[in-house]
Amino acid sequence: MAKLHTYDVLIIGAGLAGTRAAIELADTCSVAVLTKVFPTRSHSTTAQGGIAAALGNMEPDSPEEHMFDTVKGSDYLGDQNQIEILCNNAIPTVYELEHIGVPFSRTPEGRIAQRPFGGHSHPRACYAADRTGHVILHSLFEQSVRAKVNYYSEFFVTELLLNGGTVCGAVAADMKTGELHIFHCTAIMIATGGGGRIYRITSNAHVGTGDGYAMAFNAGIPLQDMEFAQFHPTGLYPLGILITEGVRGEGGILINSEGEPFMERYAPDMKDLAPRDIISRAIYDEIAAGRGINGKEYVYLRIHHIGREAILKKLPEIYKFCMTYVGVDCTKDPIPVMPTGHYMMGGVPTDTMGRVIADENNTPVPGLYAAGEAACESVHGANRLGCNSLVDTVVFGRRTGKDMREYLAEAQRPALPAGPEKKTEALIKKLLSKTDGIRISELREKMQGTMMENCGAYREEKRMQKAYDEVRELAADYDKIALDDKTQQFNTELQEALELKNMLDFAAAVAYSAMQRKESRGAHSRVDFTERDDANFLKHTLLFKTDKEPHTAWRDVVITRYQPKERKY
Amino acid sequence: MQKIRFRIKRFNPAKDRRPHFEDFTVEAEPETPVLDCLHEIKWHQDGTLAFRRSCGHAICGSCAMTINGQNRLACQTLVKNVGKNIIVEPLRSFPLEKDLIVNLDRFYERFYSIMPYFVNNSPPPDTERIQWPEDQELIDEAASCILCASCTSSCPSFWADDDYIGPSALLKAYRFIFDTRDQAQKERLALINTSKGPWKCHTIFNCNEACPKDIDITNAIARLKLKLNDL
Amino acid sequence: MSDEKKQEHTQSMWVRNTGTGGSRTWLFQRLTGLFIVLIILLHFGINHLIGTGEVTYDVVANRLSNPLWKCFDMAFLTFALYHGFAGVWVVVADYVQTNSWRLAIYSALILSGILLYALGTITILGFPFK
Amino acid sequence: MVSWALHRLSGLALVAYLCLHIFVIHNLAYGPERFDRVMELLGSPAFKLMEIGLLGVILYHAFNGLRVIIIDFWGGTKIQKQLFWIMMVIAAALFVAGAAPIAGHLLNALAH
Repeated sequence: MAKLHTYDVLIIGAGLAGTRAAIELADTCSVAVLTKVFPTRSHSTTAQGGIAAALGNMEPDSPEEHMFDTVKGSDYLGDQNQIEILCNNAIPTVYELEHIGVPFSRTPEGRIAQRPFGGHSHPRACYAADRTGHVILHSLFEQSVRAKVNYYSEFFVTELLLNGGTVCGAVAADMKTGELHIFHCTAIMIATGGGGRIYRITSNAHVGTGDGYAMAFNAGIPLQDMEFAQFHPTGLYPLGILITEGVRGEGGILINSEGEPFMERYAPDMKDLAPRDIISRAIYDEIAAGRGINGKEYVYLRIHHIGREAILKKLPEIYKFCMTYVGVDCTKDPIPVMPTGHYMMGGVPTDTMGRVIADENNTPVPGLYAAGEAACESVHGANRLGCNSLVDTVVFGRRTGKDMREYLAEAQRPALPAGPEKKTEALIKKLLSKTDGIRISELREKMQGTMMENCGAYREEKRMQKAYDEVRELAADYDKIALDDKTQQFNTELQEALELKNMLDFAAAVAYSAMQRKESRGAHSRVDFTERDDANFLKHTLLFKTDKEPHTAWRDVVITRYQPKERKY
Repeated sequence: MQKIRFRIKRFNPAKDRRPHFEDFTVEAEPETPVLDCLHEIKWHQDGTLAFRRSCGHAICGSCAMTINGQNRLACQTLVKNVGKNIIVEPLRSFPLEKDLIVNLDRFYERFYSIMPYFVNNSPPPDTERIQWPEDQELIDEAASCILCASCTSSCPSFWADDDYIGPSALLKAYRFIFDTRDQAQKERLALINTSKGPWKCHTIFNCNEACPKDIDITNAIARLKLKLNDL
Repeated sequence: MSDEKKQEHTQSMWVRNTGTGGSRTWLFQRLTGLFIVLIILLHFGINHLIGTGEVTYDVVANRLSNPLWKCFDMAFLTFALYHGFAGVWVVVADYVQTNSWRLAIYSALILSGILLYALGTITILGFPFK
Repeated sequence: MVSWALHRLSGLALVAYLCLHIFVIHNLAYGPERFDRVMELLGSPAFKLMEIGLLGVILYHAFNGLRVIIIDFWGGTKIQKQLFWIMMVIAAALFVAGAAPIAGHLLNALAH
């Protein structure tokens, strides 16, 4: 019999968005934060370069310029009302983070230091060396300890529970004991982060398996703009570990095998600080043209000209990565880099207060919220600018918390459906009972391979179809997997199996959404439709799960201030 | 590619009464991280192998374990750093849960015990609080701690007495006590000034040698000792 | 925390709260250490480099009849005994985690410390013995 | 860690020696004959050899202790290993200087 817990609010995920919302709620209602890893192990901690806010500490800057840069960066697909909220709230949010102790690097005047970042017209990335996400997550986690937030660490949520379209709880497995727990609650926040692990080469943590996407999708919630998967231009070759854009922010230059700083050709104005989609494609183009280093699939990132001292002070982690993983002393030699799967712009669609919406008419799902990479408030549109995601998580994490509090004042806790844990119980029982079958790694590797080859940075119809078909086949093969580990305590193999199921579910959604969008926009770049098509596709894709093919609907883009224009850098 | 021999300490609470070693062979490049080798074993040889991991590049602090006798992050340790015969064990001095997973409750309790959060109750200014770069640098290194527990697990004082607050939590205390913006210095100093506090640090340096982020933990504890003596 | 654990917790409170003593103990250990190094170098230098290294009743008697030497030796005795016993105290605090054992050892330490100090003091200050 | 372990062990040995030393010197209270008899015993080659050992233990404990004090008060954690060897070189020099006369006495005593 599963254990029952009752709370006002359930937050799934303890990264920046979840933790921030938890702090907002802790003093007024009962909150449980469920996380499959200890909170500080969340993927937010890996963010390196900075958090965007137009503080203007280095040169004059304004939220309006931040907004314009973000709209342009999103290839005009971002909802401008949301982007305005983001950019206006960015400044108080960063100050608030500073007030709760985040140890930002400082200017000689003692203010928060800022560095240039891709697609931003001013130095806007507030940073703490190259571990910005790490210090912010730790500071927020520490404040949540102060606020006495209840954490359920190493709990894996398998299912959202809805009662007549209203949220009422979730089922989770305690990985330590293998027991199932039912959480009965009034409101739920999905803050599970992204799912870059569907790609073979990714900067994402092993935990980045898009559990939230699958959870919502399977509960009948649509996924929005899933076709937009960002590839970060500078992953360390060959592992894909992220080399922050901050390297280029501090003056780093990309060069090809001929020693040419090639970004001058692709983005004459912003060069190496152009948005990520453009640079990633440029690197792929250089490699395709045979100008990869030694004919291989990487280019060089040169940083040694800014001097050893500056590198050690501002980019200490990067220096260490390069030394550890590829034996390159980046104070002397160039760093080998290649694009790496990085960020899902799409996700669970939400409105301005983080409420999850159920359809193209913006009807909210009562009690369901989402924020961070798991959500698609659509501040990033078709392409996210660097250091906008950190600010996104904290701004919308807080707004979500605020709105949940208001929701709780009026909402009733709906009854749980009968036998809520049965489905999960049956799934786990089936997984544990099979003795002969294929390994999970086999399916996972095939999925990661096909997604990388056929649904990566450059796309075309038949390859996407191939990716979709293959993922669907793999999903059908899921029934054939057998686990070595049949025990209850810390069955990490079982957890991987559940994660694989989630990934297969939403990887198909990524490929399917991508096929629907017959244009090139932002990170979604098609060789068969090379132009942006505002007449037909200036709108968000909404994908619904059905018994057969997913159902696609379209949602209007909110345009308030900036009309779409050609995107040049 | 070369053959790497792994001896891994195994313990399954559902089956075993005590831990034992099991051998595996993995094909790996010299540059392959040990974590990837463990994945190779888990994914292709024996799915029952249990260990924690998350980010894969030395910032989340999940995969701290004892590799060839030293506490390291599996993701940051390459095969060429540790040779062709690799012995992997769970972190010592914490209760064993399963294989390479240990129970870190004790470790986190110590962390919670030192008021591990920033306190400044005076009304904040409209912008940031001013902090000079040299003041920020005082805590910069300490703030890069990833709570991997390598240091605490390597400390002989902690081996002997796990009531000891331990290097990790003391480093966290240092991070706040030496933050020029924090106002709870006195309370925090009082919390650590017990017989289980920094006086249990005997300048052994195991923590510094174990720290995967190269943090000078011993120095932080020494500064705390001086501070507690008003020196 | 379970009741059983709570009980265990209170039981070990004494163990928790006695031990390395705190900031002053730490500081004194370092200061006395420094003094002892100086004294011991002097002691060694005088006995073995300047002196013949032979220790006979006459040599010692000659020295201990000098009040300055008496002071020197008293300082040596005090610092060395303190430093040594404080050191043992810390070692015990590290390795002995049961109440009864710790109580016994600490009592023994205090007792033998006082005895030794008395004995040493009698030797130095009581000389010449009449 | 080795430096610390040796420091502890040498410290414990020195406490034991100190206790013994206080007892032995207390023989002064029993008059010259008894004291000199005890001292003669302690002047035997075996004890002289032990005295050289004692000197080594004292010097190790003293100079590693000084290293700890330097680290505690003035930093130097980053060069603690170098500091250890510097201290050991000084201790070794003093050991030679201190052990030579004792060894000399010892050889003299053995020659006679």
